[in-house]
Amino acid sequence: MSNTVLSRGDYWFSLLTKGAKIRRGQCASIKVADGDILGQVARFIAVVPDAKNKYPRAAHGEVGLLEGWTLAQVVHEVIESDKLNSNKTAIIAIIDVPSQAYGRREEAFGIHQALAGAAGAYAKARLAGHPIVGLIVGKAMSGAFLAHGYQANRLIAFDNDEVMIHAMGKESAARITLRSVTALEKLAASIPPMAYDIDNYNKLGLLYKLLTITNPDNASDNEITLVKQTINDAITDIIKHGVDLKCRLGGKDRHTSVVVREKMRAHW
Amino acid sequence: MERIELTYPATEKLQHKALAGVVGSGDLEAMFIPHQEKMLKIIIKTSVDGSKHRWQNLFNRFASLHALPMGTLEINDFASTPGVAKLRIEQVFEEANYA
Amino acid sequence: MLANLKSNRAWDSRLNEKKRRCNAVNKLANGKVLATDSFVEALEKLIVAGDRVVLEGNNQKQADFLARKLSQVDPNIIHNLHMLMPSIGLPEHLDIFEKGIAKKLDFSFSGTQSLRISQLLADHILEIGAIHTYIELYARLFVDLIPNVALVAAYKADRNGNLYTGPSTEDTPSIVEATAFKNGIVIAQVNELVDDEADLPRVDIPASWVDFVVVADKPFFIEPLFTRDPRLIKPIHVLMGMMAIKGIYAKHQVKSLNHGIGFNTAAIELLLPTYGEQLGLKGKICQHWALNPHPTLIPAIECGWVETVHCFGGELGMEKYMAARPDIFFTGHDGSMRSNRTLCQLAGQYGVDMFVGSTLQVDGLGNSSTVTHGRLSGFGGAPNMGHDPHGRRHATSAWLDMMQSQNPVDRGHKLVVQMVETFQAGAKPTFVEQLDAVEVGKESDMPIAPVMIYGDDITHVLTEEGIAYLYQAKSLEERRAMVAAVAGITDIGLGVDSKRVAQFRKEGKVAFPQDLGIQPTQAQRSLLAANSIADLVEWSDGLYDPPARFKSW
Amino acid sequence: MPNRDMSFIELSARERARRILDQGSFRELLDPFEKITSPWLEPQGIVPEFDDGMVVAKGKFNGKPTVIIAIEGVFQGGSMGEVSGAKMAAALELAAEDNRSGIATQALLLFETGGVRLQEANLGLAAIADIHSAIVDLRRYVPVIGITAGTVGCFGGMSIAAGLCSYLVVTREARLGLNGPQVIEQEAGIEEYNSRDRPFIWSMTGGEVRYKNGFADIIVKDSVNDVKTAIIQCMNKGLPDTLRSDDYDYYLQKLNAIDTSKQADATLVKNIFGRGDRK
Repeated sequence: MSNTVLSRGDYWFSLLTKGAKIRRGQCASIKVADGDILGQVARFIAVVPDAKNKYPRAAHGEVGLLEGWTLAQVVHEVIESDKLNSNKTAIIAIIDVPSQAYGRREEAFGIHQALAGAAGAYAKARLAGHPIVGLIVGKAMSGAFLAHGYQANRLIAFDNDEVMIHAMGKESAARITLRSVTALEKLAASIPPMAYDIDNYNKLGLLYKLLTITNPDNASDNEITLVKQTINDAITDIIKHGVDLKCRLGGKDRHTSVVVREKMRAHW
Repeated sequence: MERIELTYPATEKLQHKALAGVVGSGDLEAMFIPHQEKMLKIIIKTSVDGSKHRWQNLFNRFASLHALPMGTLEINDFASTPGVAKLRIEQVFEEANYA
Repeated sequence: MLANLKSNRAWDSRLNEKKRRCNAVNKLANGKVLATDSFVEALEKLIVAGDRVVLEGNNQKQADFLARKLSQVDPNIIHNLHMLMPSIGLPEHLDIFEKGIAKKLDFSFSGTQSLRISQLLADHILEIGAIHTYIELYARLFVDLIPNVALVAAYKADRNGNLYTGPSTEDTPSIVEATAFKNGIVIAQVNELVDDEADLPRVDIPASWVDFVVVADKPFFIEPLFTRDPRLIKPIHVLMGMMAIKGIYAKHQVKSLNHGIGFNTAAIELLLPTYGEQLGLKGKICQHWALNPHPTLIPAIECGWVETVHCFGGELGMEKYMAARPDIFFTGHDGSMRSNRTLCQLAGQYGVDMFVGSTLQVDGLGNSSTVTHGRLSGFGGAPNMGHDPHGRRHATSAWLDMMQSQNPVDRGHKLVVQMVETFQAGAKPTFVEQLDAVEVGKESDMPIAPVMIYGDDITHVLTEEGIAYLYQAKSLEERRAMVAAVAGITDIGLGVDSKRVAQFRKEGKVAFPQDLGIQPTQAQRSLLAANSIADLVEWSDGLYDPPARFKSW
Repeated sequence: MPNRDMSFIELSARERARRILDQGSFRELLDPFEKITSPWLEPQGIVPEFDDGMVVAKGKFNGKPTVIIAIEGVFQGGSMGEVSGAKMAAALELAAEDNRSGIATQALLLFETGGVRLQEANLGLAAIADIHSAIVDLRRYVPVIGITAGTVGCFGGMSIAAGLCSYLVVTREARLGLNGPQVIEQEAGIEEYNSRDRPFIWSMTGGEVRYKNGFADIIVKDSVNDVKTAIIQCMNKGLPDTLRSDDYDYYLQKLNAIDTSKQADATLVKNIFGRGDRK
């Protein structure tokens, strides 16, 4: 990863968008490009750090007010431009988001609404038939992940120590649940949904593929091809299986979610 | 958390299943489901460890003052006091009677 | 003659000493007004090592600026003070001891600082004279604990030293009187200085009793100690409140009373306009109160239950409401309420028929205490209200109702009610074989155990299980059995035979809710006249302005 | 005397649902007697609840087929676990299916939640994503109406769900925000956000400012009847012309115009977002 690269998310955005058309004019923390993935037309979107962010609590790659609404904007653009097309552009969300932005302005100006803008836009795009693939290359935390990635039809993650998916950072989670960080880590080891690592997350059945990339900050050509191929496979799979999120319900550690749905349908 | 099971002879026939309370701090939920056997089976899950003796005393006392209903009583307890627990148990039995 | 026995001592040494000290601060004062920034220096001249210093502070208002400044004086100049403090509620109160400025302490109540007092005592950093009730301590200010210096708090002063203490007058008159008229020095911290008496709403303490005033760097600290959020009242409090109203208030026709702090009594206050109304009790009970301005009393006042309320102190947020209800509260010509702790304690002791309070521990005979291991919390005012004053001579129907013998010189008895759940949160039994206070007393070398209310003063114990009418007990043994009958499944409660309990119920010595015609399952929060602080504001037509920490909008 | 029929805030989730639906029409699905409890709490030594803190009921509202999904704020702070989350998601998904097959089932969501249940972290988060998806699906056919009354309020991923609703009804005791005050204070410091300063918290996220600043559509008193009236108003409006969550042009223009060199206070927020017609 060279010095001009802002983050791992930025690095993978660059790798996947070589030759693509870069969208300009939006806030610097949202990168957008239109190109293709092994021939499949796609819009690529990443959230990246912007040290000079107008909203300082969102300077490190967090999803803040501008990021949330900008995601909404750039996703809506795709929906709008493909409105009359039956072949829908794919959307590739490159996910490396340490958290949502925590701050006074954020709450007061409605960050929840900004993230609803983003999540809602992705969901609308998916329901409109756009294949959406989330590529988790780093952190996918909490509200940030809900806004950028969790509405994807398929999630692909790298099997790597720095890849982390969770509802809350360890320190805050410990404080809120009145546990020590050590106690939290101990519990996380035996309770898969509590875990911070990607292997345990994989047991929940939420991932389409877990890819081994030796060094995600400096990938080999073969690895880059593998990632592209996997994304392309995912798009094919989506087109075959439809727009909903049912594919996430197969995990053995998410079995109860299936039972609840079956019973709810039976009683409905 | 501790799981406690108790059984008492019972004679009262209550018609309905019933639920009272919520699992919130200092409170509990109590669920009663009637059956035909002449006993009251009690299953308690409580956040307070080492409280079996107190629950036994509570139901011994309850049994000495009331005829117990035939059925299963399940309690999810979040550190309620015996006073609150008794109130919820009375409530669930009353609802099972009239619901 | 006996001329040789006549002392030739000087008779005005205290007066001369006072003059000397006052002269010493001439340069730091503008008339009676001491400068805020050089105030520590002034204190070092006005107080002398070994002085008795009374520092105002109680359940509610605190002379916190003066406490802070006293903790900043040089211990080489001022040390060995003997502090007289109604309440120890601030960290600075104990810093004074830790820094060696003071050594001995006579006090009445210590809420938040009770753990630290225990530690300082164990480390011999402070000595305790005695733990008092409020009026007991004020009484001694006129006998053997006469202060050299009084440090008090007021809202406003004029340049002559007239003080406006308003709704928070509280202890100030008693403390100032004991000091001023025995040639001690009276220093008042004020939130605001005005030029002229005409700029004060009214004069609560006349200027001639006050030697110095100082403008505090921020308004005095005041704790809204008597505000209970109705949201936190639980069905079990409602049940106990219903039992109290029907089984005690109505049964004995209690017209005048005092309530302690707590959710049980808050529930009663909020049940009067609803459950009390259903029982047709309006105008028959609860008309006259010696009570802090509890916000939860607003609905009962608005519904016409309450005739009068005299207050120990103020309560944050209640000022405008009280001013708008001068028929109910004691207010000055300016419209604002005037409290007086000493007089209200006396009212609560002699003037009312009933005290209802709560506690942490009750023993088999009904003795109770809030002192538990490691905590020297003191008593405050509860024991004054929570006892039968033998000096009482006027009769009321409730008082006479407690008479049990046909003895021609028998007298009535004040109703003293302990209202407790059988277990505290965390499964701690309220009823215990021996109060922790007994051990604590021994560990702290106290001559007597710190008992809050003695069992022989208690007429009723009310728990969620039932009411024990202890005034009917024929013997100590029977009293013990009656307490046990309502002590639920605590060890004390398990110690009584169920046949005996049945007999008590038959004789009316013990009543379970069912015996009173109360179904426990009727006890729901919807019976409360207000469910939230917002409801109380609405009841008050917007006059009640709750402190920020109680607002959720 | 407080002028109201019956407090809404006082009611449990089940009672809220029962009293909103037309009398006698309440039918609970996966009720507590089904005992579908959280599989994750007991292994962590935490007492479960028989309904996992989520009440789903079908019935009629104003004569129309309705599903009401009510979170019980008392149990684990109304947090979303696997079961409670799946109950909400499943009900919304089935309501959307109803609409696709010609039954105009409408949905009412009663939010009383701190967001993800941290003891079931990633499954709670996944369930919330499903809920977001289902709201977006269903709101194409019928208005999805969210209500947050208090005392818990609506936080975390569920505040995003509230932001996705067609309409949102609040009381002044409600709070609506992404991050809980404690967490913001922990992450950003007390200067930024003092979690103990209640007036401040309400001046940023309370129901009244959310309404006045356009983040909610109707503010009601704490009254069952007023809540019902507000729901009828929303239903009568039908599908909104512009969903709040689609209004990126409006919000981006506002957010870009703000001078962020100084910290925000309630007045500044009002000056930027305040709706003139909402006093």
